[in-house]
Amino acid sequence: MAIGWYLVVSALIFAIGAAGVLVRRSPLVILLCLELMLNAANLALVAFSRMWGGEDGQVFALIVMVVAACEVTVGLGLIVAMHRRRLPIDVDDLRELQG
Amino acid sequence: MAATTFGWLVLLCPIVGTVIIALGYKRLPGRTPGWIATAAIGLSFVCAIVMLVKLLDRPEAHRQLTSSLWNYASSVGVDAKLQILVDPLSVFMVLVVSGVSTLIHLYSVSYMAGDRGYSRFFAYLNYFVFSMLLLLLAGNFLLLIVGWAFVGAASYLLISFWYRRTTATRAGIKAFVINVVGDVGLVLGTFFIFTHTGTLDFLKTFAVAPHVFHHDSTDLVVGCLLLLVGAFAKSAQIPFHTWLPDAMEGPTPVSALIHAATMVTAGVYLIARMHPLFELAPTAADVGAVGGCLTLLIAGTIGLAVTDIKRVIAYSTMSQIGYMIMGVAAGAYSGALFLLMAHAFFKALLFMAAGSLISAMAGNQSLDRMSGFRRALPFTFACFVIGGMALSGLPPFSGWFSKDDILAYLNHRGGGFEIMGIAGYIGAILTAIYTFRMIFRAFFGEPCPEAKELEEGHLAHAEVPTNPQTGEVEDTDVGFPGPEHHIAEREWPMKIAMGALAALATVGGFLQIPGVDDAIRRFLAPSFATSRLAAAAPSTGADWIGLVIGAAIAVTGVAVAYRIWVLAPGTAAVVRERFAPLYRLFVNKWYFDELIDLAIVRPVAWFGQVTDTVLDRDLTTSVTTGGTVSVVDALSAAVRRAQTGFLRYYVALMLLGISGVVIYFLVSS
Amino acid sequence: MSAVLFFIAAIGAVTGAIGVVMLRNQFYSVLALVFHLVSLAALFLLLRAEFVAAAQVIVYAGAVMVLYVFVVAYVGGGEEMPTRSGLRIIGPLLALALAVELCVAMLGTALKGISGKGAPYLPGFGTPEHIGKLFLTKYLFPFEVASLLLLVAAIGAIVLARRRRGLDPDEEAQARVHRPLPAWVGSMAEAGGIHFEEADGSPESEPVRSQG
Amino acid sequence: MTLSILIWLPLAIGLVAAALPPALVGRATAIASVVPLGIAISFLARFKTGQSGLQFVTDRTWISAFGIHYKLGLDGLNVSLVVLTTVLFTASLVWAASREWERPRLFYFWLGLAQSAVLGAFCAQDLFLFVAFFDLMLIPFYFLTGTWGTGDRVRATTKLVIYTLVGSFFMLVAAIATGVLASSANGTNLTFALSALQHLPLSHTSQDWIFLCFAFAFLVKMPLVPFHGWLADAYRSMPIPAVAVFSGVLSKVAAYGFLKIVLPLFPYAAVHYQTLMLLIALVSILWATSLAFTTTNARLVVAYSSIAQLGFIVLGIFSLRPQGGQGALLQMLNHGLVTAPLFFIVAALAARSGGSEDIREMGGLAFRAPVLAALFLIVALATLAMPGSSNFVGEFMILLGVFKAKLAIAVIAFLGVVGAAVYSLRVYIRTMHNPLGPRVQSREISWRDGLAIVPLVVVILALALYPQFGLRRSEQSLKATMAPAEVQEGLSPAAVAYIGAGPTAEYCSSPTPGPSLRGCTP
Repeated sequence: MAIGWYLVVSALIFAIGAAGVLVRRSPLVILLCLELMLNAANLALVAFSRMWGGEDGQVFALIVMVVAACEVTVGLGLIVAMHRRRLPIDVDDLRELQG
Repeated sequence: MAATTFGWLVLLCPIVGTVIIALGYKRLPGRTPGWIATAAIGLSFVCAIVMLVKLLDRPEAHRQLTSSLWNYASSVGVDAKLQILVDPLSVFMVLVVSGVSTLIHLYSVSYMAGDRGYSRFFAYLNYFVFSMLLLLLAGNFLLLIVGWAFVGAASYLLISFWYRRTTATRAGIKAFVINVVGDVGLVLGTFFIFTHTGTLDFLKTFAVAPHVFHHDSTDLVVGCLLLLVGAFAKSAQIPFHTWLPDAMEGPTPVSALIHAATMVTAGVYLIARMHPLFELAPTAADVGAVGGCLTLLIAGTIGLAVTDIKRVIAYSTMSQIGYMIMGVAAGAYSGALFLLMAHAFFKALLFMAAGSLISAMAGNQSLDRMSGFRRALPFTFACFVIGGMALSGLPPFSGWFSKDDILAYLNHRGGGFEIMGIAGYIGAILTAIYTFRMIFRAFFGEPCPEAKELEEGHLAHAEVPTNPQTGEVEDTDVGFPGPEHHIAEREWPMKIAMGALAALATVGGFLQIPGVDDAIRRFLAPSFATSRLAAAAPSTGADWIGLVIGAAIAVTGVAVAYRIWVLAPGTAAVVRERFAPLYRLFVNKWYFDELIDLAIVRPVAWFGQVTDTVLDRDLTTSVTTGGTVSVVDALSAAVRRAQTGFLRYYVALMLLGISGVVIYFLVSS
Repeated sequence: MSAVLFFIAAIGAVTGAIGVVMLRNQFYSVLALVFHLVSLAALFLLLRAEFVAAAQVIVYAGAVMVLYVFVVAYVGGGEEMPTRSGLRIIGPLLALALAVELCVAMLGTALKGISGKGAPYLPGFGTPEHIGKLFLTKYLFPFEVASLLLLVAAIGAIVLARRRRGLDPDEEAQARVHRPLPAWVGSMAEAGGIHFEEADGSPESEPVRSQG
Repeated sequence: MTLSILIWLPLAIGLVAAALPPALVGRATAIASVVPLGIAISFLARFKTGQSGLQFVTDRTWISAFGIHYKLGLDGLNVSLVVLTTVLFTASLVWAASREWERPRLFYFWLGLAQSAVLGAFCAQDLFLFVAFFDLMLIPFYFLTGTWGTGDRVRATTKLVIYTLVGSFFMLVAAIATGVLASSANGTNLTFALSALQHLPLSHTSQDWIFLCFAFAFLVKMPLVPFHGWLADAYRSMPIPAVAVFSGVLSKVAAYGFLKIVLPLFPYAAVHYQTLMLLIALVSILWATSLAFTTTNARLVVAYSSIAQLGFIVLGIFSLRPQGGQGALLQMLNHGLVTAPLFFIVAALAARSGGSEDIREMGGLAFRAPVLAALFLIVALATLAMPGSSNFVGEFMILLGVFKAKLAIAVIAFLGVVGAAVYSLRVYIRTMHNPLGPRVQSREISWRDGLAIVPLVVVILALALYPQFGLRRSEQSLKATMAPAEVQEGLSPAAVAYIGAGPTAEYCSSPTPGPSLRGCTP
């Protein structure tokens, strides 16, 4: 299969993830959608790595995974903390950054 | 050691005294500060005598010495060093100042003994003497201005010495501000001269001046007029005189030292020092002479009307300095400086005697309350009479020789100066009348209760101390009027000081008897060697004619006073009724205070108010600053509105941005 | 064969992704993501990235997703309210636009390699050995930084989710609202926002207390 | 020992002290601040008088793409100001250390940052570096005022920060324009080094607008009328140590900027706008003086007197005569030295009159506090530039310069001298003298406060005896910095020599600098 197809899939997944971030209100699902977008990027990285025959892209993909894992940990920690404090778990209700 | 070394020592002694007293204010017991201060000034006087001897050792042509310690401000064309000038003029003045100061310090040791601010008083007083000596010894314009301002500051501090009195603090600030006006005149005058001569050094300036200024050139005349502003402000000449009567709020020794004997004569010294410039700018000199002449007349008339004994003497000081200024501006340098010396003696004496009198009255200064102190205070009475006779110019006291020397010179010079001479004689009559008015009212007649008590050996004390000006109850925390007060009859330091001054006032005139010794003129001659006017002195015969006329006038004045206040005591009231408007003019001091208030103080206050409210609060704060801030505020509010706090909006905006960037690249490729 | 596998995996990945976004129940969303991740791992394998694929399955689909499941279970994945705002329509449109743009970009690209099957395959490409060597030689620094990041994240998560002892949730919420700082401390926002001294009428104290 | 150490040491001290227990931070910082003071004095001691060039230069490329250098150096203009900065910061820290502050670590950290920024601004020899430090100065004061201020501190801080930032914005634009225009017009590489820019003349029109931008920024910072709207609120709100250094040195940075940057780089515009600047300065003097007459807040009197003093300084600078410039430099030193103790004294007065800074509630304080009264008197007399103080020498030379340039303006400016006497003494009398105020408790100054005030007063007295201290080192640098404007004005043919010589050339110092200013060819 041509590399271009992989990239198309990556673009589609990225767009779907982005749409998810836009329409969903639960921070948990938004985190999931972020995962989608990160994975789309990973796919593109790996595809390019295949294209050039270098393994650097894969290394990058792995590091992206590490970052994603960290993000998940902290994000989920936040959600748990919010739940403990009985704050609404809804991004539209969390508006303290309002100017 | 050279004469200049002693010049520096003359300056060093009083400042060391100040520092010792100031730092030891907590530890020095009893009258120690007073003795330290007196010793410091006494040492200074001794050094001054040594300086004189050293100077006299030198040939006449080499009696102008300078010495500098270090560069004071010497950069980009300004060449001020810490430099003193020792010449006969400054030595003469230093001797007078340090000598009289020593005696007045001695007097104060007792007079101020009951005051809680004893240390402070002597620290200030020593500082004043230092400043005055600095003024006299200064070798360039900058140091002269420094000394000039220092004496002003010392005068301020001592006028408001009893600082809980609002009248005292008000008088202090008034004196200071008018003196600052004088400083400004001096500085501006210096600028006018400096821009042409390019040097601040006195001797260099005088050497260069004839080459860079042509006769009566505008800049020089303006410069000299501005110097005159300085001189007039310091010497309380019209129209800068209003501070001097108010300055009598200070303790009496201060009035004697600063506001009679030394500081107020600085203007005379200034004109004498600057005589090469004034002789090049005769217009300015003439203005000075006229100013002095007006002052001596106006002050004399006011002296006739006021009843506060210290203020009468103050107006008399103004009037006498008027004589000096008139003389020194017209060219009678030695006469004016001679009067300066004699005046220092007899005016200090008068103030001291008045101080003794005021102490006997428990702080009251009104002539209306005093009478018949002749028997109660015999020593004070004797001193007062000697001082009064010297002031009135009765022969053979010092005032007679000196004042009439000036008037003889004026008449000799002729022209407009002759009119001034005649005005001087009118002033002399007034002087004799108001002087003996004081003597007759305070010492003659029926003894007042305080005098009676004193005759029985009790010194009067006020039950509740009140401010004689306003009648407010005094705050005695700061020492005034103190738990005790002292009169000359019971305190030997006061007695010695007054006795010495009385002797000097009596014999001081013999220093310069026309045709006999002429000591002062000959001593000062090197300082005025280049002067055209000093050389044109009247002949000995003319001098003696002037002296005889002066004596006659003084005797007439005394006789008039005797007629009015002793022979027919009601006369004064009758005269007052007859010339009511004139009397009101005199007693209100020719309305100078009111005029200044109307012309300067109120407009300034009004301007301040307007600046504060309209210009500052409305215009600047709200329009310029407020405007800028609100523009920024509005912009930031617009940006802030975009910050909705909805996370997903931010994401949407981000995506929009990414799409935009991608489109841009797609289109551009 | 690879084309078939690719289509199966690609359709699986896209379907999983759509599932994550569309499913109402958060628990199902997580499961959809697991499905998506596994499909993606297959795509990685097709791209000869063995190690990445393995890590994807083990670390991602295995460990991380378990964490998600726990949290969903703890928080109680209730139904969320549908979005009312215009983003419900604009959001997908924006995403679509982005996808189209990206596809257009790929179609119009000048990169030749995109239409090819990639570089010739060398034995050992994408094996753990190669990747490990890269990590310990060329990418040692990013590797160490990534480790540090993981550590920090782990500690951060513990701190965030820790139960504060002594404070009942209610009490804590109360304290958060009703404990304004004194007037002279705190940031400007606090000073601007809370004017408690006016509220209870106590005079504002002097900030600087002289000792002398 | 390079200048970098001097500049960054205060920040380092602030950071290190933050690790200490809160109770010790203040004292530790105050003691440690003696080190930068000592370093600054050692620079002063090693400074070679009689040269106009830079000394102790540090020059590294910072951002090579834009030709921006990290270039520091001392010359006659800034050497004494650097010492002044360290002196005032040490005094302020000593004063602050005897008091308790909320969040002391942050407080002292911000003060340390402020000192670093001010020192950097004084030492910077690269236009861009100067702008960076100039803006950095604002940040600590934003927090110092906002967090530890009194009264309506939020409003005051907002006003201060926004207004001065707008000024800084103009300066940034002007600075970039200077570098870009100068190098493109002369076909050289982009550079911001002041020494290089001096030899790249700008066209008259660009000089004009760039001058106005710089002038706006500096006048806001000083501030002068009519840009002083932020001053009253900010000075009233700032904590005392902050306001002491703000008024003492930050305003001087702006005045120094005029001398260091504006006059040599934009000589045409300086001459073109000379009258305007003189008038602004003159109006400031009169305006601030009359405000100081009427206000009853002791701290505001000091604040307004600062405006008037800065008016004099600008007057001296824009007289475009060396006398005026020398006077202005000396006056910067003097004003810094008097204004800081004045603020400390105002705080002491307020502590003795029930916390109020209103002079109507004070009075009669001198009785049990003779030392405090004496210190106040000395400082007040120095403030009103009584002859005998170094301030007087400064004012004398400023007015002499203006007198030579514009006689009428000098004559009117003298009103400010008289006014200064009135308002200074008014405050002194109404606090120290007069009948006792209602809530006044007269007590002697504490030795801790004395530790901050007395050394400053000693320095004031020492300078009064030897004002040449402030004039000696700066003479050659000042002549060099004034020379372009003088030539522009067609005044002094001798000044041409200063321009002809390169920036590194040494100028022989004439032993007797008379009015005939002899330039010497290298």
